[in-house]
Amino acid sequence: MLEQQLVNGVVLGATYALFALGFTLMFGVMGVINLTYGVYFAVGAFAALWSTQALGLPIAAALPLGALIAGVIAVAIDTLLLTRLRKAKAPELASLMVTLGATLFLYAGMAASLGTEIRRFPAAVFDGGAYDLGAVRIGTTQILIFGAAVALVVALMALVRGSRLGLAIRAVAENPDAAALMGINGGLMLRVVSFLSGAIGGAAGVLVGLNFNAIQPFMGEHMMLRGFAVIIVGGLGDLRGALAAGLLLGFAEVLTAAYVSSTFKDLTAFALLVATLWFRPLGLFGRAAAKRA
Amino acid sequence: MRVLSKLMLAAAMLAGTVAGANAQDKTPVKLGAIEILTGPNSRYGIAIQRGFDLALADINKAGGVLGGRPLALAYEDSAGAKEQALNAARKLIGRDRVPLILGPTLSNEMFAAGPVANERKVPIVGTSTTANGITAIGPYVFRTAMPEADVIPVTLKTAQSKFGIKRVAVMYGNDDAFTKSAYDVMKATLEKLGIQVLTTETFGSKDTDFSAQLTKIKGLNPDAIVLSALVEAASGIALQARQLGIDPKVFIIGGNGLNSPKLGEIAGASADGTIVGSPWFIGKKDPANQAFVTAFREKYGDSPDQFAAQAYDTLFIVAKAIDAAGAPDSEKIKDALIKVKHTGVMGPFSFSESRDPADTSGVVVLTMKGGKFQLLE
Amino acid sequence: MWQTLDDFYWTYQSLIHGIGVNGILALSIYVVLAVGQLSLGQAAFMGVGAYTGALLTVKFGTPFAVSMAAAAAVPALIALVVGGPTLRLTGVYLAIATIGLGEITRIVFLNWDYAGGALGLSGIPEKGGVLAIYGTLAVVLIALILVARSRIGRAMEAMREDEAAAGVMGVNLPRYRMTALVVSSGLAGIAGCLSAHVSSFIGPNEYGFETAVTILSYALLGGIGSPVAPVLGAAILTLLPEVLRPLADFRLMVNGLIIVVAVLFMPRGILPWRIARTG
Amino acid sequence: MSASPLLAVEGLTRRFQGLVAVDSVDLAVREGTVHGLIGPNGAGKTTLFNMVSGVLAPSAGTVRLDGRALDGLAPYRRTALGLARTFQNIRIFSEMTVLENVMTGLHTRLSARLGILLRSPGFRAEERGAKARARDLLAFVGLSEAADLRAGALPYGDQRRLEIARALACEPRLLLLDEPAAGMNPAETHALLALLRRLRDERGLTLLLVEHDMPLVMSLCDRLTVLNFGRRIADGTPAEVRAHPAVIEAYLGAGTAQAGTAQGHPDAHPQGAVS
Repeated sequence: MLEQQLVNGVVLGATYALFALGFTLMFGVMGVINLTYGVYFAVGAFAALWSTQALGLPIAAALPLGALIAGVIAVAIDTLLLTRLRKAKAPELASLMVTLGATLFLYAGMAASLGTEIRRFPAAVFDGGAYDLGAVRIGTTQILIFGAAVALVVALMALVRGSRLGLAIRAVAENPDAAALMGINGGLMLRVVSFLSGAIGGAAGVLVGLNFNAIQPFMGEHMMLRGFAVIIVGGLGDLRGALAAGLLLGFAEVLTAAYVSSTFKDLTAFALLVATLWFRPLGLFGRAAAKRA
Repeated sequence: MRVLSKLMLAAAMLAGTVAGANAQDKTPVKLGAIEILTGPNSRYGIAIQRGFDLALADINKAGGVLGGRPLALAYEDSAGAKEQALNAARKLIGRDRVPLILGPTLSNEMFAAGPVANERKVPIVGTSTTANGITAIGPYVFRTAMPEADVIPVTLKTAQSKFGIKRVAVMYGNDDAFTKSAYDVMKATLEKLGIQVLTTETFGSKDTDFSAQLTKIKGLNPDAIVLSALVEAASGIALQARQLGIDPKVFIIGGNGLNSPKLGEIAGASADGTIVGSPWFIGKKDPANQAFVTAFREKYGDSPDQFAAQAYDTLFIVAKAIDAAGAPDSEKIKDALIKVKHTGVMGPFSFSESRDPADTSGVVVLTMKGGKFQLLE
Repeated sequence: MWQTLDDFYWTYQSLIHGIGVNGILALSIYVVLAVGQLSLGQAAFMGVGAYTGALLTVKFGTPFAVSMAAAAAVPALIALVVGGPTLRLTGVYLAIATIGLGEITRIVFLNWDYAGGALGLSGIPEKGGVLAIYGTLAVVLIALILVARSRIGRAMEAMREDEAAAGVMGVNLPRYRMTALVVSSGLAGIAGCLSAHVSSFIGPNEYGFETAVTILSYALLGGIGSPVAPVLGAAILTLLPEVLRPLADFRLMVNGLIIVVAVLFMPRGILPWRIARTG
Repeated sequence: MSASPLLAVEGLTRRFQGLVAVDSVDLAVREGTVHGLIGPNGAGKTTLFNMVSGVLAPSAGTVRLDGRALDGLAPYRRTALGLARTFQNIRIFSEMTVLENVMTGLHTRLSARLGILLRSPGFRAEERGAKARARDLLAFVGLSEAADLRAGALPYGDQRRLEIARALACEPRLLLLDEPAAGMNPAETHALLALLRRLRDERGLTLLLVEHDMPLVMSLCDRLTVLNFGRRIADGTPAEVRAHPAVIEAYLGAGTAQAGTAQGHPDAHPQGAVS
């Protein structure tokens, strides 16, 4: 049973990591906690659902399409809401609040137009088979989620650390004014990052929707609370930290439910969050650059 | 002769005035209804609204109430928030002066709005409030919703006698008043029936991952899983249970939250074998029910659920009480309600002393086959 | 005539209570925002106050004044303990820490059977009422106005505008931050206690993240130039759902839109008038 | 002049992620003098200021004010001990009035607590006194007329003077000025020069200033310290420093090789980074 619980933990952790990845990237570069992130999660899932139902696309096409649409919407929202505040060098709280308002608006809009009933991908879209390995049972969607999380972290790390684009993004993250002096198009970089984060959020929504069969407009709202815990535990802006913290949280939740009590499962995330803020406020790897008094 | 004719004339005139009064007074009798019409829980409120509206059309087609006055409903949206339910109740009573209120949708909202209606001696009739203690708020608080305490024992007894279950695992959503209060009933009933509870697991109503709890349950080899959940979580649990390799013979015994066609739509074959108790079943063969289902589908292009059915019956019950009261007067309606007997789409109905449904003979036990509920044979 | 007035008052009683209670909540978030910090834990503090007060009244029959005092003290104490590490934190860290605190509080109430668990606590006797609510609001409002017009008010505004510069001016930043959080949680607790005693029922899910956001939007809409502004914001946002009833589903969208527009185009709120900072 | 310096900086060092912004700098400012700190962009002058005023913690080294070590003291404690500063990019409280800005500087000198809520005579007397002192300071810097204007609405040069008045309200013994003449036109610079002289001569204040305006520095300062790439490269009277070969080298070289943006602004951007 322990082996099965460990598998459960890995898969749950991978969904958290996947979700938190875009969230932490967005924060790392923009310096803004963008609450609309939860919306992209649902947008991705709904877009993919629509494309499988209305266009009859296979999941291999619906997944990137969902990510693409979520990414584009993320860019649009960022441009619409935050450009103005960035230009005015408004305090970070103003950005937080404006994304808060936008989130309420978007959730309500989605609920009004799409309804609040849960939906799932047509069973034919993805063969949710499972493999038995001894006492352990692993579903194909679970393998997909774990693989996607690892692949995305590796790809993002390679992009951020090892490419010219990544260098420019990091420069903008460190100091937008200095980056502008060096001839980097800061606005473009921010749009690139918005797109990437939105697309990751959207892809996470598709995969989580596929695995848990619970697509509805508010699906990101619940995830955001876990997302906060993961990005703090991992260190704000730390991609590798988000992966590690996501997995840690997944394991912690599953093992708590399995061996302590499922009543405390929901408490785990926030206990980890508070413990991190007490003892390792810069996150697991302690490298996040952040303003502290 | 003249005397006689005079008398006859007088009688005719008298009759005329009486009849005339009835014929002329066509002012609608307006009742209030507080339901969740917007927000995440609006699907409940909207189902109820459709049930009411269908009944309203039927009642008014048949001549309304009080000898020809049409019945009307003033809807107020609570959006699922108790403050708004409270404001709506005050508005309906204080400004619109309705003699009776239908709703609100959720038990929590009733706990806020009920005391206000009771204070003003306006009867308030919940059609979907199943939690314990609703009618204990006061003598003006009624409900037509079958409380879980009446339905769940029937379900569990049937499961025991039909399938001989001895050892079960229990799962319930612990952050929701509805699923928690159903769990309380389950726990008490299981104890009474002598069924062994191997483990009790909880989850949050918005959770999507139940693998940890289900893996634990799988290791304990129960005969069945007793589950109190809303349909979203229930669908996820059914799917993941099968995904984790829990034997399909280990079926789910659900509370009222699982009693929704949505369960089959989402969980498909994984939910097969699930049994639930219900105050109503869409496939009941009696003509009244068949007519209701057909009319509902015609009007809304969608199948009714139990909430719509309960709302449909409730409006007829209330209309009968108004007729019996003889006037749209709160006090008289309250006294009449307790005596109403009605046989509707849910079966025979009357109120108990405590203003709860008295008759549980309408409770049916359903089982899911091929993603659809049918009567358990 | 009196009957009509009386009926009018009765009809809108909950709304009148709501405006007062939300006004106090708006002041509680104002105190934090005024020193340039953000708390999303006000709902949790409100919940702790509501439960503390209601439990004392229901289970121990304590006088209302005692319930109120405890409802202020317990959240303030929690803020003091939790504030220890979190107040070394500022900005987004504090905001996220308070979200975590809020969730922990919710989960504790959900699983605390003595306090009714998920079913909540019903049958809370009606106490205090409109007099206590508006009395408290008036006292708190006047106190905050007086504070604003003093060296403390100047220090608070200085912190909000430029924390480092305020520190260099000799403002003890950690202490001001801590005091602001403690006072604000006490106020939220009082508001929770007052509202519990006029609504007869409280449940653990009423004090979640959404409520915290709603409380924040009061101050956002009103502005924080003076303590009067957030109270006005609270009044508007409390009335809004009633006024917008005909908009049905779009109501929530309008709510969100108002926040966006307020922040983008009215960064100082709808009442930009600022209070003088001299006594 | 007293024997021991008012401000003594010993071996002060600050590293930012492997980059040394200030490298074991020694500095001594004598009471009653104007001490200049100069050097090319990115030499570490502002970082040094931030460490002296307590806004930034040093990686190594000590700061002493009148012999007392300030290590680990928060900015507000240093203010109480007699340290005040202005900022490179003006940081007045722009939403407040000019008078309120100066009164904020008086914070540590006021003590009203409960009296605030009771509006006690003691509190009102204290506020009156504070207002009077603030007006005096505004008169001193020549901003009397502007007392009730919104500070953010002042012209640039006046904002600089307001910042100085606000710092003076802290009643410092040592005033740190970070590029006070930056962005000023010649007339404004001239007035500033006169003001700073009066601070020293009339008020006996000790000044440590970072400045790029060489004529101003040369005519005002009693002593100069030169930093380049975080190290002290020269120290002495203006005449001595002007002739120092390393200084000439640094200033000529600075034109071609920008030290870039490596300088760590603690106040630049409150955001994180991706890694």
